[in-house]
Amino acid sequence: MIELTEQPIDFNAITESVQSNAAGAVVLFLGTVREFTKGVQTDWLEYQAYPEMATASMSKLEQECRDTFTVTEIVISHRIGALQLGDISVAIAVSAPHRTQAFDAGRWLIDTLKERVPIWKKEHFSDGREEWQHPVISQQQQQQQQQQQ
Amino acid sequence: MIELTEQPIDFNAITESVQSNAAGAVVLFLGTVREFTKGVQTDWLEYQAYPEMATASMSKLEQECRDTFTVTEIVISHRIGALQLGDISVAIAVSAPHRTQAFDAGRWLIDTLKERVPIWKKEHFSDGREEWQHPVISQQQQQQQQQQQ
Amino acid sequence: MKISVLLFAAAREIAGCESLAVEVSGITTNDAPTIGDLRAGLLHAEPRLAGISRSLLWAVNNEYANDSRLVSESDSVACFPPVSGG
Amino acid sequence: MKISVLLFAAAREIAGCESLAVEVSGITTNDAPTIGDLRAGLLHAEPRLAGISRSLLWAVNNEYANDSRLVSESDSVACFPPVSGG
Repeated sequence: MIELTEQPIDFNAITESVQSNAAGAVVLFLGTVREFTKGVQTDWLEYQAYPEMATASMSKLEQECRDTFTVTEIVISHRIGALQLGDISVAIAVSAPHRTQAFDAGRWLIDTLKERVPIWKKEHFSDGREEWQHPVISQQQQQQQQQQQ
Repeated sequence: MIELTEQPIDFNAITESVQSNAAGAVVLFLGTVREFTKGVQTDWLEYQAYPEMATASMSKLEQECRDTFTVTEIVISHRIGALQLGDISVAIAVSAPHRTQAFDAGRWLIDTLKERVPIWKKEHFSDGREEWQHPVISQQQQQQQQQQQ
Repeated sequence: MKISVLLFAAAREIAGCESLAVEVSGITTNDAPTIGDLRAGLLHAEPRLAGISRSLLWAVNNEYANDSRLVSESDSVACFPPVSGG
Repeated sequence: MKISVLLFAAAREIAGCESLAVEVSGITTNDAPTIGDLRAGLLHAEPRLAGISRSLLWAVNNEYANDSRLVSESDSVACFPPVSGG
């Protein structure tokens, strides 16, 4: 089951929904809004999605995960809009007969979601600055900075 | 925080207790009572602990985990007594600044708990048989059986 | 041919709008245009995107698309910076 | 010297009790006994444990102990099969 929502993520309901007598293990991952990143203080975060493609992409993730790992149930929920410190931005819950598969699947899902699903995060820092986060642009900038040195 | 309890495990409260503005990731692992193991149907499970050593051992796990991984909060809760299908036998919750550390720590904790903490599981099968589970004995038996073949 | 391009995140912010109508044609009159053609047309329509244009990703009908992908007016086309969800 | 040995899981079930008082002494009269001595003494006190005795683990004061570990009457000693929690 996949979900893109502007409401707070109910990880309790999500976890219960993947529990099953066929499973011996449940792994839940939560991404939460951290206050400090590399010494810079975050005030709040804004998440924007390309909704049609994001839900299509998350559905594909779920299917690819089922094809790759031996899992019982999968839930992927991503929140968009304004998030405060400590809020949950993403929840991924996986149940599986055995724990190795539950851990591997959970990790693959969040790693791959962050690579593929068209959602963007804008940092609103405590000093008033704001900045869209774009991993690859940052890497290019870092490389350019290194070349200039 | 570590806990050995005869009561149902409240994973919701456990997960909330590790959430922190210092953390960007939470990983929750639940071990649950699976109905079928290698085609044999389980009716219920009995967990027995050596309580003093189990709590001492779980406390050492928590400390060793903090020394090895960059984590924010850790909760380890193991249930003992009679457990029915679907019940949670163990919950491990870890929060960390980054997800890699939360996953690595959670996995290390459950793997190491299963190796070290003096708790035993007795299977009560649907066909009336009952059997204490002892991983190493089973391996020896398997080796003996293989040698006999 | 005019193709509407949805914009997201920094691309949306720089352009100041959620989508842009981009004028584009193939190399010859009968050719369908490609994403590569659209990339050039987008910069013509909104020169301020030049600073990030090399890192912009494209999608056609909810799938990532490279520069050689053909597009038509009935496709849903979007353009955005590398993703940063999670 | 008599040392009380706590039993768990299959060891408890086979012995039919939660702990056994095991008579044990060191190699010489002045030597403190070891876990190795206790292992032998336990089998003497409860021969039915012979079937699993090679796989039984020992703990002294809540720490795993090998056969060379010295024990005294004030120690908490336990004996059990490989663990299977989680």
